[in-house]
Amino acid sequence: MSIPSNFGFGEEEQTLRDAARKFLAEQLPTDRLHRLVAGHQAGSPRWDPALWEQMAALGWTGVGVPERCGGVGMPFVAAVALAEEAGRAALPSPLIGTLQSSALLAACGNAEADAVLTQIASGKAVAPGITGPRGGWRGQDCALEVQGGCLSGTAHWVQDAAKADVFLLKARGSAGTGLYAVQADAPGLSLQPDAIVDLSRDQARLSLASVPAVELAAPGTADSVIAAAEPALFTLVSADLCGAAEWLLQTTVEYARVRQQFDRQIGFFQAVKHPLVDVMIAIDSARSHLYNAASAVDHDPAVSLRAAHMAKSAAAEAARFGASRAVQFHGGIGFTWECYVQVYFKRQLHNEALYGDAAWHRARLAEMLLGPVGA
Amino acid sequence: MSIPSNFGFGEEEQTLRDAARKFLAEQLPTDRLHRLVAGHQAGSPRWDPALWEQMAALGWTGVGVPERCGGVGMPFVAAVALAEEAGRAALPSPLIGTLQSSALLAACGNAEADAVLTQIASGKAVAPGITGPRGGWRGQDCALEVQGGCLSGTAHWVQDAAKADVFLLKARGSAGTGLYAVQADAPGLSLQPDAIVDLSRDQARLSLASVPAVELAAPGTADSVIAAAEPALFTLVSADLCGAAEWLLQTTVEYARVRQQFDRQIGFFQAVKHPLVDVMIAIDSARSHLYNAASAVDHDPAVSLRAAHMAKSAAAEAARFGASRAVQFHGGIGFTWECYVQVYFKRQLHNEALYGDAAWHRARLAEMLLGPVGA
Amino acid sequence: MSDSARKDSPEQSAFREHCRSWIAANLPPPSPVRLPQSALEIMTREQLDYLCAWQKAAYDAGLVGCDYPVDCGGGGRTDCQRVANEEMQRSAAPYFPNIIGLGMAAPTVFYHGSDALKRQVLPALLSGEEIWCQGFSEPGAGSDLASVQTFAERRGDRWVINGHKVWTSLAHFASWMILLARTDKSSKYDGLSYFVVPIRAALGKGVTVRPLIKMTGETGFNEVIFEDLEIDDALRLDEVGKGWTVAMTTLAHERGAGILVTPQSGGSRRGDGDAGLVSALVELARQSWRNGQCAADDPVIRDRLAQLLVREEGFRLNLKRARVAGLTDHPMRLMLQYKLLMSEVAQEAGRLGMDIAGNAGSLYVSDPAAPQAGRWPLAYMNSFGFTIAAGTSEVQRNILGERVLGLAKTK
Amino acid sequence: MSDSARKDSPEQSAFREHCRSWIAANLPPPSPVRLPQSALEIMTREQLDYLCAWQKAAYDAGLVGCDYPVDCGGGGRTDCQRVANEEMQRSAAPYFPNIIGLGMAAPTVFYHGSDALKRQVLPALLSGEEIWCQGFSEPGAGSDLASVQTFAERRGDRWVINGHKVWTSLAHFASWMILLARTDKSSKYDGLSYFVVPIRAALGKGVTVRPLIKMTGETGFNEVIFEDLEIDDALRLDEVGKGWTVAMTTLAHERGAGILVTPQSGGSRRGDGDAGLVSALVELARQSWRNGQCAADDPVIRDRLAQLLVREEGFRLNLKRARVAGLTDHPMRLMLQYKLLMSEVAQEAGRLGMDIAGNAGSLYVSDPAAPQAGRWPLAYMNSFGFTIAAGTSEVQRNILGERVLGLAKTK
Repeated sequence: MSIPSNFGFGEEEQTLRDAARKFLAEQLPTDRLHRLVAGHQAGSPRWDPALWEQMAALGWTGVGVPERCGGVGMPFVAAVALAEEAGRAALPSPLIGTLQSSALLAACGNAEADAVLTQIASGKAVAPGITGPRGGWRGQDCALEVQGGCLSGTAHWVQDAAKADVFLLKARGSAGTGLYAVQADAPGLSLQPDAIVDLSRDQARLSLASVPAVELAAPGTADSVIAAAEPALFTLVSADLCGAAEWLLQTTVEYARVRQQFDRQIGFFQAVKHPLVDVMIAIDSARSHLYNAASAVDHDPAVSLRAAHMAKSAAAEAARFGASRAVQFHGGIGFTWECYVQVYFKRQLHNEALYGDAAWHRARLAEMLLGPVGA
Repeated sequence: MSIPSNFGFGEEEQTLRDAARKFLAEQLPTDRLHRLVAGHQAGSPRWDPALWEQMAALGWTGVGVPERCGGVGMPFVAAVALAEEAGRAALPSPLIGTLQSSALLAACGNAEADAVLTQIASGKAVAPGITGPRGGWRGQDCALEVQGGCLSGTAHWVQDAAKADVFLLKARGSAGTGLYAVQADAPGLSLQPDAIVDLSRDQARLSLASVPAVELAAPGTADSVIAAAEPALFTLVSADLCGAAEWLLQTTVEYARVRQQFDRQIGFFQAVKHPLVDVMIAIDSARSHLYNAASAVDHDPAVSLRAAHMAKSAAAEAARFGASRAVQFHGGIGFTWECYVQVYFKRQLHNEALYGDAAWHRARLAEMLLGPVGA
Repeated sequence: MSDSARKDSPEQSAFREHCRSWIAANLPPPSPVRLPQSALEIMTREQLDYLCAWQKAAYDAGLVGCDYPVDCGGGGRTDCQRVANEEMQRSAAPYFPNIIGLGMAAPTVFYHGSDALKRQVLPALLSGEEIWCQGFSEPGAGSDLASVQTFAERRGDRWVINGHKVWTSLAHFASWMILLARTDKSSKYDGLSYFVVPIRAALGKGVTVRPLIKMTGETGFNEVIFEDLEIDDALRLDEVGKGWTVAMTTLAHERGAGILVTPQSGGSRRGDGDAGLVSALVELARQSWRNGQCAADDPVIRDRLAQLLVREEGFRLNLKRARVAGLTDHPMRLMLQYKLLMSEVAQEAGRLGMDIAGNAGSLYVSDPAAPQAGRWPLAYMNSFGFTIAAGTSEVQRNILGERVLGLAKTK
Repeated sequence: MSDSARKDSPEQSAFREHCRSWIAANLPPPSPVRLPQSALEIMTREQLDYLCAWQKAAYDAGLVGCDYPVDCGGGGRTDCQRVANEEMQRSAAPYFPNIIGLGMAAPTVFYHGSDALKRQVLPALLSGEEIWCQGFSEPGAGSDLASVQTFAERRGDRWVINGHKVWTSLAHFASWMILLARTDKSSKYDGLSYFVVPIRAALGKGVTVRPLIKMTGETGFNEVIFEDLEIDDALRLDEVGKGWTVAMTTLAHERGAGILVTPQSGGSRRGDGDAGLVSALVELARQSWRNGQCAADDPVIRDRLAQLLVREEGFRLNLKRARVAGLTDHPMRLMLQYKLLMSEVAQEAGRLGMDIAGNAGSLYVSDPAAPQAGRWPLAYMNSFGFTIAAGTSEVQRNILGERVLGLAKTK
């Protein structure tokens, strides 16, 4: 198998992407986004469930769900294109988690997983909760236990937990860790929201006391399921970062063309111009890696993990650099709550660390190149 | 003990430093240096032994040698000031190695070492050869053996070997490694010069076949002697780097004030101006660390290793950055053999790696901060 | 005898003894409310009251304004502020709240104000009884400060002020503002004049102060709007049209390159200052897990911590070296780097703190599980205040390239 | 079927078959002499002869200049050069020596030269029988190319040329030069005209070529001095005063942003090209010891190798993405990055190679113990040729900021 020369991004994918971009530009222009997430109404939900229903109706949730489960059955590169648009819009929604869940469920490959995929295709939001208290998603870093088909303990760092209908949780049994589906409204399950910097998402710790669960992967098999889904997990976060980084670049370039100091547009000054060029270069490399990784998931799984490590490390660096220059070059106004830049800036702080920051992914690449230290 | 507020750099040290700067500017202006090392006369020695004799006569070799051995007995900060001037002049000479040797000999602290110190005070050049084939200077990384008071094997990476009168060599005996003095003209010793990039020094591998040696540190004690001298070894190389980096900065600034493109001095452009400012900042941090480390050797040995690690890592980064910007901003001419910049550029390539590059010194600092990995 | 004491003059030596014994006996109790990272972020009256009480006590003991003349409320001493600062920074004392007054307004008034004005405003400034703020930046005048449009129109011996200042830290507590205003629209640099304005007295009567919210969610700075505010000509500093020259005195002191030593307390030994950055991060790394691995074992984190250590200590050693004539080449070379280095070290430290903490890095101040009380995301965001305000890092590099290296002026 | 073949037109498909079978049967033997890292560093006649023989053979087989018209010596095909390049780069073939001719002179002559001139010069250019060089830079005209002072004075239908060109790669082997010269001193950009000059025929008769020695100790580029050289007006490209426009065509192709595809051979599979950088460095790291530790175990080296991998592969993937309309925003955005990225990746690779090798890193090409034959210090030094020549990295960033991002022009 090999990656096609257009990364598998054909006419259908382009149509979907363009429609998504237009939809989000119309439905969630940045001023509306800012009011929604930074408007400071006490107790406001900071996202728009009605918009989510529209997105579900457009088939976004099930874009990668096989047709046998009622989904659209498009290649993974289409899901990545949607995630990139979500990043460009700093969209508060459970979309990324739901697309990640589709990848995990596809890796389970059984009737129970197909049932959840069918829920996704019908518009349900599913959030993965596979990261342990120490930030790892493989091995024994896990604070949930399974006994008699019920889960007890805590799940950490669950993204967009308050928006989810179903959770995919890793839990430890006597034979190792397995993967389970739990309904968000199941008795015995409660959410402790984390107070995070990012305004455009929510994060929570889940407490479970004997909550009934559906087994998706038997004890001892969670790691292999997660390993199979890792390239997709990483690539979807990379897409969010790439879309956001491009928004940050374009918004800052626009400001640098308008803002005058010393009787010149500030973009005249190489101290502004050259870093913005470097941001563009970083984004372009990240985007090229992004489509390559997405296409590898579709067409060449053997190289997809390596491609995804490259994509996440490039995207995290591009977004980090782009976000910091966006605030700096907006000057005093960029440092205020009212400036839209802050919403994107904070979302990237969160995205960067999610499923491993740039340095962690590079450490994995170094192992692929050189073997482990001391080898 | 604590480091004085003027780093122990008083009037005498300043007088010595200023005299050295003047002497080298007069005796080895850059055009003469370039002819000397880059003039391409076949078989030319690429250094000026007569100049070295003058320097010895001025007391530079014995600046830190105790008065009981005929030296000047100044504090280490004076030796560092001389090394910085040597770096500023890209001086081809065995001075740095001889000053390093003084530190090693002082750490030996016995009559045999004092005898070599007396030779130094009288103007002899001494080169350390303690680095093993794998680039380490502690432990078992050593290809020389001692037997019956004679050394056999090879010594690697000996700096300015062709200029030295005496070598200080590490050799392995049955009880561990010891330190030995060997005369450069001893029978059984031969030099294989390395072809190195740097034009302003020489480097060689020494082959020894039963060469008579004077024991300076008994087998099993070389590591502790070297450990005691490490802060001085690192700091002297840092001084060379700092002096050179300042020359590179000033030379490039001068060019940026003169060279016109687009009807402006190129220093007008922030793409030139700001990196030069960053070079200056890097140099200033490195110089502050340098004097602190030098003064720590004199006044607070307990913190001197940490200070020296900081000094070498800061100096290596400053010189690396300064040298690369010097070539880049000199443009086409900076890339030619005839441009003086190349001599300094190449010397820094060599200095950076000598006794550990910046990353290696930072790894040691990280161990001081955090303990070893896995601690 | 401490190293800094070694070269004291007899006056300094006696004064140092006084400072030490007074501080030992009069260190304030810990703050009953959580204090922000610097005086510029004071948000509540409780925070202010606690800090003002400390400044007043230190002033009354002669530790603030030691080198100002007695008739300006000072101590009339010679080069003793440095001594007081050393002793206060050695202690666990808090910082002073009147940071803009002490650091910028006082030296500016001292060098450019009339004798009457100095006697009028400096005593309550030094004691902290009257807080000061700075009215320089405007929506259209940031890096290009000389383009300020706030206009002061002369009417006899009065001036009528209209305009809009922004990023005015402490304005919500301030009695006075140092104001750079345009008095002539036909000339950019020569059309500026400099005033001190009693804004608190004029609240609601020509002056409106509105808080601006920072990206951190904190307030701390403000916009200040002038509508036909009248002030007396006696509040002008230096001549009409010399405002830019006066502002340069202010900015030189702000950048740490001024002649007068700013009274400073708190800092290096308190754990909140720069000296605490690396040790706090080391502590954090030992406690933090990233991707299932202890952050202290992560090689890239280790390298960045060592880099930060080298930068931070280099910065501190620069300040020491700047006072050794034989080891500096250009009189301003080190001091003009101060603000740039401080702000960029703070930015890297904040960023590194978030990276060390991994998933927990973006837990914010209101989350009880946030590592080190959410200090690092807060510090990272606030660091952009430092790299933007008071001359952006880009402007600082211009200044260094032009004034120290002698390169052609960019603008 | 290979991926690149998937979308071939019928003509391309048949041509691809031809290329494959011809290459398989006609790959030249390994060079009897060591070849430099690129054609710009050809130093000896032996190197040149070997490479010219390959270019001539490939030309005779129709693999060079496929898309040029038949009467210009081309193959008269449509979009087939890309196919030939893909097949040649897949093979172990060497590169072409006439790199300036193929990449810059040919498209410039094709778009701006008279039909007679095209027929005169292009066949021997494409076959490699006549080597070309580029006469743009001068001692006073580097980044500011439009300030060239070499003057061409009109005398009837002849021009008399006087001036001094520098950094002229391949001039010591070249038959022809593309020359940017001033024809009017009263106008900067509109005072330039563009010529092709038969320099080899004029050696000693108005043209002097002198080698310049690079910091590496290698020659490879030259200075070329014109003293009253007369050439015919028929050798002019486009109109008098349009030289800057013509030069833009040359530079667009040099930067990889031109319309015509440059014939290219060698590269990715040979181990000397970019693709080989990371794997060569990995190999080096496994063999190298730094401070007593294997370089492959050094965490900072590991991180930098991974960074280089990401940059290098990102660069390569950019080239692929640039051809997918739906995944690019601005037509020039990716292609205009080409030169900047290539040169900076090469610089970091050279530097990293030296760092990996530790003490052995500065052993140079003539030392038999130098790791990988001293490749890395040589590559590091030569990389400054890339970041300086053909528009410095600083100029490249201006171009990207202005043409792609639409920011105000700096100069």
